Formats: sequence, C-alpha cells, structure tokens
Amino acid sequence: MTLATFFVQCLNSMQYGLLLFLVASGLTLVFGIMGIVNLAHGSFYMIGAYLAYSLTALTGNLFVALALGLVLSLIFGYLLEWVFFSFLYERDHLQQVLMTYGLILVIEELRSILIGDDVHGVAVPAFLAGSIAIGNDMLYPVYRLFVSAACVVLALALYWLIRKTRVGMKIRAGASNREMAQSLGIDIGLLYRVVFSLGFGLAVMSGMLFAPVSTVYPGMGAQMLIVCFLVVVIGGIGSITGAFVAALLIGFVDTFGKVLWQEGAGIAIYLLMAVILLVRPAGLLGERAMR
Amino acid sequence: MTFFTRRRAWSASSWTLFLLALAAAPAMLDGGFELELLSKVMIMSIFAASLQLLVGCTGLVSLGHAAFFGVGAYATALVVPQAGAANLVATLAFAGGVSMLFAVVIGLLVLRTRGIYFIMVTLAFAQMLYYVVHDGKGFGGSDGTYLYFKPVVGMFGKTWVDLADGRAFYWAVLAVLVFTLGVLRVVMRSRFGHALAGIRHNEQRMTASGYPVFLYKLASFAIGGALAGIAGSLYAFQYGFVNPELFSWHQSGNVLLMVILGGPGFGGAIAGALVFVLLSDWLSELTKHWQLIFGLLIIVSVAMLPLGLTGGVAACHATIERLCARRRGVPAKTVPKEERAL
Amino acid sequence: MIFDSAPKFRLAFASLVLACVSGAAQAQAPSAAPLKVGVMLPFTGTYAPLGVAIENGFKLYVQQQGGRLGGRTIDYVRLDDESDPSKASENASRLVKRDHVDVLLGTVHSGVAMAMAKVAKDTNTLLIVPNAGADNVTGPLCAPNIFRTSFSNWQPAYAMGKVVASKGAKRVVTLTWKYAAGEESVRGFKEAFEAAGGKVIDELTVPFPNVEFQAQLTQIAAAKPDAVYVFFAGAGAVKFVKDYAAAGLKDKIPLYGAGFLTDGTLEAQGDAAQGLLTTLHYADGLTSARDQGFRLDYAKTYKLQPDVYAVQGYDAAQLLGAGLVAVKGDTTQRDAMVRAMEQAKVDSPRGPFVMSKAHNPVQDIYLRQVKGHENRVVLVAAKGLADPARGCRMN
Amino acid sequence: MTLARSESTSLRACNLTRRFGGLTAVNDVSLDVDVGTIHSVIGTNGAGKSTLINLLCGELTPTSGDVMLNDASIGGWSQQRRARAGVGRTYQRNNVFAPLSVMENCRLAAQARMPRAWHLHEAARRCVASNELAAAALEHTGLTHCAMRIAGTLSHGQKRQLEIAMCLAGEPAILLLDEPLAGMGPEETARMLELLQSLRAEHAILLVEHDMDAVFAVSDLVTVMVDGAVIASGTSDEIRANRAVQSAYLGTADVE
Repeated sequence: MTLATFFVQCLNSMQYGLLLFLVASGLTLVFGIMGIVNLAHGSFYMIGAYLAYSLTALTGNLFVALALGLVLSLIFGYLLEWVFFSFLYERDHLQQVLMTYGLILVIEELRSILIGDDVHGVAVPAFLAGSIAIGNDMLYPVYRLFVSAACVVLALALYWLIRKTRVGMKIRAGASNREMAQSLGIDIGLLYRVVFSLGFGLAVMSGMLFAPVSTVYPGMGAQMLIVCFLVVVIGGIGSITGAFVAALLIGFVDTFGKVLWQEGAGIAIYLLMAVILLVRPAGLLGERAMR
Repeated sequence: MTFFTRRRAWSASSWTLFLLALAAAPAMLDGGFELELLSKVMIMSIFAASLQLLVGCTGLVSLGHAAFFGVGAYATALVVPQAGAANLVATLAFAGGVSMLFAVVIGLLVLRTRGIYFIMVTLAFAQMLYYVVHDGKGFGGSDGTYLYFKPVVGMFGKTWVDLADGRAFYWAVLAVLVFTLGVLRVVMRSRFGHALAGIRHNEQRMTASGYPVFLYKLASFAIGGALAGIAGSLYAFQYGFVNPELFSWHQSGNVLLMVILGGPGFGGAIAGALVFVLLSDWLSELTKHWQLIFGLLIIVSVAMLPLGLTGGVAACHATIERLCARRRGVPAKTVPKEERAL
Repeated sequence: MIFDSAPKFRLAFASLVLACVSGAAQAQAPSAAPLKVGVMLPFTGTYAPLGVAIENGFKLYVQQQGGRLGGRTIDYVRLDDESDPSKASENASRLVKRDHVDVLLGTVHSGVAMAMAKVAKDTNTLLIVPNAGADNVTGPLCAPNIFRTSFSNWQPAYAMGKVVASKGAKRVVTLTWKYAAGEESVRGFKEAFEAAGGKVIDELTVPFPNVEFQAQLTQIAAAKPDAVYVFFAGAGAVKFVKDYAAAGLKDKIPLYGAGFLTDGTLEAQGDAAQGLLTTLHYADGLTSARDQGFRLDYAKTYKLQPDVYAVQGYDAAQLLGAGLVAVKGDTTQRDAMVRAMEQAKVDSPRGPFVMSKAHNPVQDIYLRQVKGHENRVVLVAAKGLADPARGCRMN
Repeated sequence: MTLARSESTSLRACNLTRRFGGLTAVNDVSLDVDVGTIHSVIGTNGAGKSTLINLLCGELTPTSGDVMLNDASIGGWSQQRRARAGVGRTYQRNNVFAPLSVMENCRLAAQARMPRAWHLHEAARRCVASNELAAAALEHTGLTHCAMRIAGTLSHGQKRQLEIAMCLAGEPAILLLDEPLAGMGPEETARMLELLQSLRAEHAILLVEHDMDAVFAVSDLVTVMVDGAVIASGTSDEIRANRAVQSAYLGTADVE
C-alpha cells in the first residue's frame, strides 16, 4: 500500500467513523441518561433516510428537506417517547427490548406500506455534487467530506450542549441520579422526553445526511443498529466521548480490515469488541458496566 | 403451605395432561404439515426453555441466544455422514457439547458485563458467529447446506427406530422436549438452581454470602447454550437444511419474544413458543403485512401484560378467585410473589 | 445425427399434440380438477418487486392460453417467502404437504431456493425456479423434478469474461459481496477471461450486505487495472455504481458487471449508470416480434414495463405448459411430463431456448449498454451458452 | 476453606484508604475486631463507615492499605472468598431476597459454604445441613414463627433481623453489621441488642451504628470516624469523655 493510498484509506476510515458516531451518539445518549435499551434506533436511522428521500422529492432541495426533517423528527421523537417509552423506565430491560423490537416491526412494515420496497437514490445538491482529486489516481466526492464536516459540527454542538448549557447540566444530573435530579426540582419526565427526541433527532439527521451516499433501501436500519451497539459497547455506556473514540476506532478497523484481511472483514469489528471486553469490560471510557 | 402443595399438584397434573396431549397428537392430525408444525413448536419450546434458564432463572437477558441454536444446527450438518443416517442421540450429544463449548468461551467474555450492556454484547457475538459461518470456508457459505438423511435411534450400529417417518421423528422430538424439561426441573430444584434464583433476585447479596457468582452464571450460560444447541440440532434434522440466517438477530429476538410473552417459568416459555409459532404462522397467511399486526400485538402486550401470557392468565385467575372469595366472604389468595418477580 | 433430430421430431410431435389437445382440452377441461401451483415468492422486503414481476409474467402466459395449461385451469396458492431462508423449509413444505400443490414455483433468494429444492427432492414435487441463480440448483443438486427458467450465476459472468477479454483488457480486478452468488459469478468471469489470456489480478470482496465500498474503491484506484468486473444487485448495485462514478473511476477504468448491476436500479442510479456495459440473458430493444408482443401485452395487462424477472416468470409458465400439454394435463404421468419439459423449445421473449441436461436454459447472453432508463442490447455476447452443470450426476 | 472459629479469630484493617475521584471516603483507617468483642464504629453520615465495611468484606477494593484475617493478608481476596473464609456482613438498607420465603433466604445464605454445591441431583430443599443452619439462624434471631412467609411481606424490624439471620446462616466468624438498628422501635432494638450480646461470645463483631445509647451499652471498643478518618478510639467511657469527639460528633449527633 503506497503512502497516498494509505492516507485515502485513513480518510475513508475517518468519514465512516464519523458517520457511525453521529448515528450512535443518539443511542448512547438515550442509554446513558434514560437507561433505556432501544433496538429501534436503527429503524430511526432508516426513517431519516426515507424522510430525506420523500422530502427532497417534495421540496426538491436536500437542505430544505434537512431543516424540515429536523423539526419533524424532534416533534415525532417527543410524541414517540410520550406514547411508547414514558411508562418503560420502571420496567426491566426485557420489557424495553420487547417494546422496541415491536417498534422495529411496525416501522419496517409502515415503511413498506407507505413508500414501498424499492431502492431509491437521493440526489446530492448541485454545489456539493463535485469531486476533488486526492493523490493523482482518485477523486473524492465533496459530499462525503461535507457529511464528515457536518458530523464534526454536530459532535461539537452535542458536546457544548451537554457540557456548557443548563439543559446539559440537568441532563447530566438526570443521568447520574434520578431521585437527586427530581429533588433539585427538575421535571424528569420532561427532561427524558427532550433527551429522547434529541436522540431520535440525531438518528434521523444522520439518516438524512447520509441518504445521498448510502442510498435508501429496506432493512438498512438493522445493520446500522448492530454497528451502533458495537460503538456503544466499545465506547462505554453513556459516554459521548467514548462513543466518539469507539466510532473512529471501528471506522479504522472496518476499513483496514476490508483491505488487509478480506476473509475476516466481516468479523474484524466483532473481534475488536471481544478484545475490548477482555481488557476493559466497561468499555474504553465507561466507568462501570452496571446500569 | 396447603396453597403450595395444591398448586404443585395442579401444575403436575396439567403438565402430564399437556405432554400426553402432545404424545397423542399424531393420532388426531392427518396432514404431515400439521405434525411438522407441531414438532417445530416443540423444538422452539426447547429453544425457548433453554433461554428461560438464562432470562427467567438467572436474570441474564441474552439477545444472542440464536448463536447456540445455530452452532448446534451447523455442528449437526457438518458431522452427519453424507451418505447414510446419523445416530440421533450421538449427534444431539455432540451438537449440545459443541454449543456448550461455545457458550463457555463466549460466556467468559459477555458475563463480564451486565444489564443493557449484556444485551448488546450477546447480540454482537451472535452476529459475529453469523459472519463466521457466512464467510468461513467449509460451512456451505451464504446459501447454507443440506442434511440428506433423517437420523435413526439405535445403538452399536443396530437401528431401533428410523426417524424418516414423520411420526417417529415427532415422538423423538417430544422425547427430547421431555428430557429437556426434566433436566431443567432437576437443575432448578437443586442447590445450584436455587443459587441461580438468588443471583437473579439479588446478586450483591449472593456475593456477600460467598457464592462464586460468575461461575454460577457461566454454568447457567453453558447449560442454556447446550440445550439451545440440541434444539438447533433437531431443527437441522427436521428440515435437512441449515443457513446462516439461523444466527440472525431476528432469531434471537424471536426466541426472547417467546420467553417474555410466555411469562415466567418453563411453562411460560413453552406457551410463548406455541403462541409465537402458531400466531406468526396464522398471521402470515392472513396478510403480507402480518408483521405490522404482530408488532402492534407485541407493543400492546407489553403495555397490558407486563407478566407475559401465563402471568396475565394467573392475574385473571387471581382476580376471579378474589371475586368469588369476596362473594363467599373468604379472604382471597393472591398470586404468590414468586410469580410476580420476573 | 439421429440424436440431433430426435428432439426436433419429438418437438414437432408435441406441437401437433398441442394442436389437437387444445381443442380437446376445452371439452374435457371441466372434468379435470384445477392444477395447483404453489407460488412461493418474495412479496415483501427488497425483493418484493421481483416477486411481483415474476408472478405477473407467469399469470400473463396462462391468461394468454385462456387460463388453461394442458387443459387444466390453474389454482394459485400464493406464499410470501420474505426472502428468509430460516422460514423457507417450513413454507415450502406447507405448500407441498398442506396445500398439496402439484407444482412449486420459486424463488428469488438463492438460500430460499436451496430450501425449496430440498423439499422438492424429498417430496418429489415438480419445482420451477424462475430466478435464483445459484449454480448448485442445476449443479450438484440437479434432479429430474427441478427446472430453472432463468440463468445460472455462471452464465452472464462467463459471457462477460469473453467480452472483457475481447476488448483487450489484460489485468482486471473483480469485486463482489462475500456470498455465494457473487463468488460464483466471479468464478464464471475468471474462467472465461483467463482462458482468453487475461489475468484477474485481485478478487476483492465486501462483507454481505455491507454497502460501504470506499475502501475497495481506493484499492481499485491504486491498482489501476484495465477493467473492473463486479457482481451486485439491489441496494448494493445502486450504491456501488454511484460511488464508482463519484470516485471518478467511471471514466478512468471501465466497469463491467452481471446484468443485475443495472436491472431495476436505473431510476435510483441516475447518471452514474449511463453507458455501463452488462451481460444478461435479456435486454431492452430486442427486435423480435415475440418480445415486442410480450411487452405490449404485459404493459397492457399490468400498466407496468416488463423486466427480465417478468420474462423468467413468463417462461416458467411456458415450460410448465409444454409439460402439461404433452400429458394432456395429467400430472400423474410425471416422467412423460418431465421428458416433454426437457425437450421443450421455449419460445421466450429473450429468444428461444432449450433445457440443458441439468435443466438450466441453454440461451443467448446479451451485452447491454445503459441508455437512459434502458439496458439496450449491443450484441450477443455468447450464443446458446449452456451452464457446465458441474457436479450434476443426472442421466 | 471454612475457618474454624478459634479464640484468635480477628479481622484487622491496616491503614485502609479509599478515594472516589476527588473525595477520600476512608482515610488511613486502622482498627481490629477480635472474637468476643463488639467493636463499634460511629460517625456522622458520610463519615465513611459503610465504605469501611465494604472495604473489609471486599465489596470495594482499597486505594491503599490492607486487610488481615488472623494475621494473614486477605486484601487481595475477592468478596466471596472472604465470605467463605468467615467474613459475614449485613446491609444498611434491607437487602434480602424479597420474593423468596424467609426460610429460603436463610437456606441460600447457609448453602453458600456447603460442599458439593454442583451436585445437581439432590434437591436444595432436601439439603439437611443447610436446612439445619438456616433453622438455627432463624431460631437465634427469633424468626422461626415466620419462616414460611415471603420475605418482602415482613415488617421492617423483622427484615433487619432477617439480615442478621442470613449473615449468621453463613457461619461467619466475623460479623460486619451496618446499622442493624436503623429504623427500629424501642422493643425491637432491645431484642436486637440481646441478640448482639448473645453473639459476642462466639463472634468478632464490627458494629456500625447511629444509636448512641445502644452503642455505648453493648460496645467493648468504640471508634469514631469523621470525614473518613479516625479521630478517636477507646472504651465507651473514654469516648464519652473525649473532647474532640464531643465537639466533632456528639454535638451534631442529635441532628440526624
């Protein structure tokens, strides 16, 4: 592998990792703060992709679609939490698994009824459609770089939100101790609703952002879900930073796995997880595996 | 006290009735398909019961249990002779052993985690095995591979029963189901089993009392894995076809569904398996969007029956009893706490 | 010589019989119970559109025959296989053992088809595979009661191997998902291409159904081969074609593929697919009257443009018809029926084809080029190409 | 594994320190508990008493320092190993198997140290030895009459007793009792104190408690902790007299 190729591969790893982070961040947020295991997260990602498809078809512009989608998703997430999740916190994880599993089936079927089972492409907005030369034998699509940039921005925004704002303070309080937060006069119900719709929004956003690259197809959520789980497991429950590191790590392992060890490319990331479990059961930045 | 003895007597008799009904089923069912469906129900019951040992008895919510089902199936597919029938008992033992081995190795890793974490990690390991058989050499690849002959029951090369006949196979499966339930019952009434219950209710206390909790969990995981492997082996024999999809996380999800919907106890697991298989069978005939209905059913049942089917039944039973009791002016019996706690 | 003429003679005879029977059939039909066809196809999930097309094609032919094949009306028992191999065995045996279908039709997904073949073997039910290309089905698993009216993965790939070699490419990189269909396809391509003096310098794979191709694209760009051969379908096909173009490789390194790369995916692929060359046993712009007639009827009946899948379904019905006609709809004469089907010369919209010894079409493979939303035929890449049917121990 | 209860049985904390991130919960604490004595540890909430117990029984690992059992270092032992070696504990908050019967609670505790734990063929209910131990423990704590009740349905006081019973069922040589009197009424308290007295002879008891009168009534030794550190240690009278203690602790005792 020449140096140039190596760098391009690193670039590939980065931008794949960044996307993973964006999808997984919503998941780890909901995990860490609400202690809810949400199998439907992948489906949320799919919803995003299909939103991007139908909204761009409607409005003709991806960015209008993005804006619209963000608003929609926040509202929808808020309602979703209210209808399906609000009574799950006291229940044990089994019930949550069951509920979210049911959600997957419902969402998948609704998708097939409303939009159908065809594969769709989403057009890249004109001014991002180009590609720039990297090295001398390969072009790199601008839009992918744009997505990566967007991921970084969103990551920073998330960090700022959680570390620097009042909402973030409350969120962290709620995460560390529910009773304590309540005694501080935080409306935990509302907080959870907000956090959930935030997580939902992140999933949908990532789905929409990546739709032009990933194409839109049935069952696209399931794959994503499992990789997201890996991100969370490796990163450590509820640790956004951990998720970030883990996502990039997986990005690299996956990309170079495909290049250097084709036979095992499929299992490379799982082996990574196994190793992490061996040395750090709580994940890279997780304090404890208990939750 | 009388309550418990009465309950035990009641459950014992109902178990016997249930098993007898299963044994008699071939006489009533003519079509080969119904019989196949019923043996599938029993195979899934074994599978679900093996998961119940983890979820219901030890408090380990595994979302990767299909891994061991698949291992059992593939172990069988790879070990049976290409020409000629395999010995059922030997093959089952082998499949169970291999699955147990996998369960121990995987358990050593996944049992280092808890709760949500455990759920995700088990899922990931199942997925890993999916890729191993899907991409690995000598597993028949993505299209799967065949078993050409149904097994026989016999010893020293002598054939006693040839299971090529649908009914014979059905009864063989029933026998294995009974065996499984027997094993699980023995395990659960042993000190080991009680310790598992203790771990489920209060791991901290068990550690404080001096139990090597990790070992106990690992043992439970291994037994569960072995039984799941046996179920997988039976599945492979019944359909003569194995495919990587056996490892897919939908399988894991479905069996967990059976367990949770069914409710506490191995009876719950079986009830869950029965309802799941028949319901999905029936719904899928009804409409091509059956999964929508199914999903909604799941959601509703979570909202309505936190104790699962048997729990729901028990609850109704209790309410009725209470009402009758009130009419009679006798203090009502409530469902004992054991049943509440899953 | 005799061996040559025998089929022709039998064929003539068969068509004669057809002529008489079709009349007689009408008379005797009411007495004859309807023929049960178990249609086991994907009606949900990614493959749903394929399943629908196949079913439509099949029904179209039956309809054209006045709703009867060999004098028997057809009863369809539909079943959605969900492209899920873990349910396939049960579903297939449901059709055979509960619904007692006379014929199994299906399916798209190779894994599911394997399960169906197993059931068909065990119960000696007639099975017609209208799509799944797994080489095995007409290879090691071949059986007198199993027919295929579509293709084997080997066929289009082999044809493409010759084409790419003829275009003077010497060093080629192949890329596919790491699963049976892809590997079979690549094997077929390699066989022809290297026989013609080319060299496959690298066989890249991506874990199935992973659709993140950047790593491989980078490798391809670095390797600078003369050409790239890929096997992808559905979402993977759409995404790969777009990524390949976006990476600026489309104009640098010519991309070739088995036809599914650009079948039913053009709307989603957009400009990225324009000009791509693929090989398949069907193409747009075939000038034969047969094809045009078929397309017209199909469009009229279903308000849809037919595709290769519709053709495969249509031909499945034709093949079955040939068999039924020969035995006057009496399916108990299985051997005679099978013989007739083996001898049948199916007048397919794709162009006439006959059955190989292993019951796979011996057919022309077209080289097609993407123009707009069509795969226009360029030339016949391989005339009367027969699958080698390796491992088939039939007759 | 099991440890014969000899006169010399003793548990010693040597300069135990435990930090959680910033704060030091237990700071260089040394004390010993010997058979035949009740050694009480008192201190304000958050003084690190429970943490100390967790360090002694092995639920937490110390940041530094060691634990000695009969002059043998057990600092590196896991909790269950220490438990099987005779270190028993109770919890500040009731920590019983709520859905199980009282008897079953104790049998589980007793069973922990039975040999042949892996003999699956024999039913737990028929395990004579553990049944006897459990029965004895119930007898000792006066819970025999409600052996068959579901633990969750017991009164608070009874649960506290069950805590002790479960601890005893494991035949520990050393008892680490975390506020056994918490939330008990006067007569329950009295009964509990009797129980402690009766246990003194055979066990080494470390008692963490808030109830001053109770502590001074039963303790042979009293150690006072403030902010994780020991500020005084001695007999009840010495502690009563100790200025530092009065200012630092007793003054604020009534507040909680």
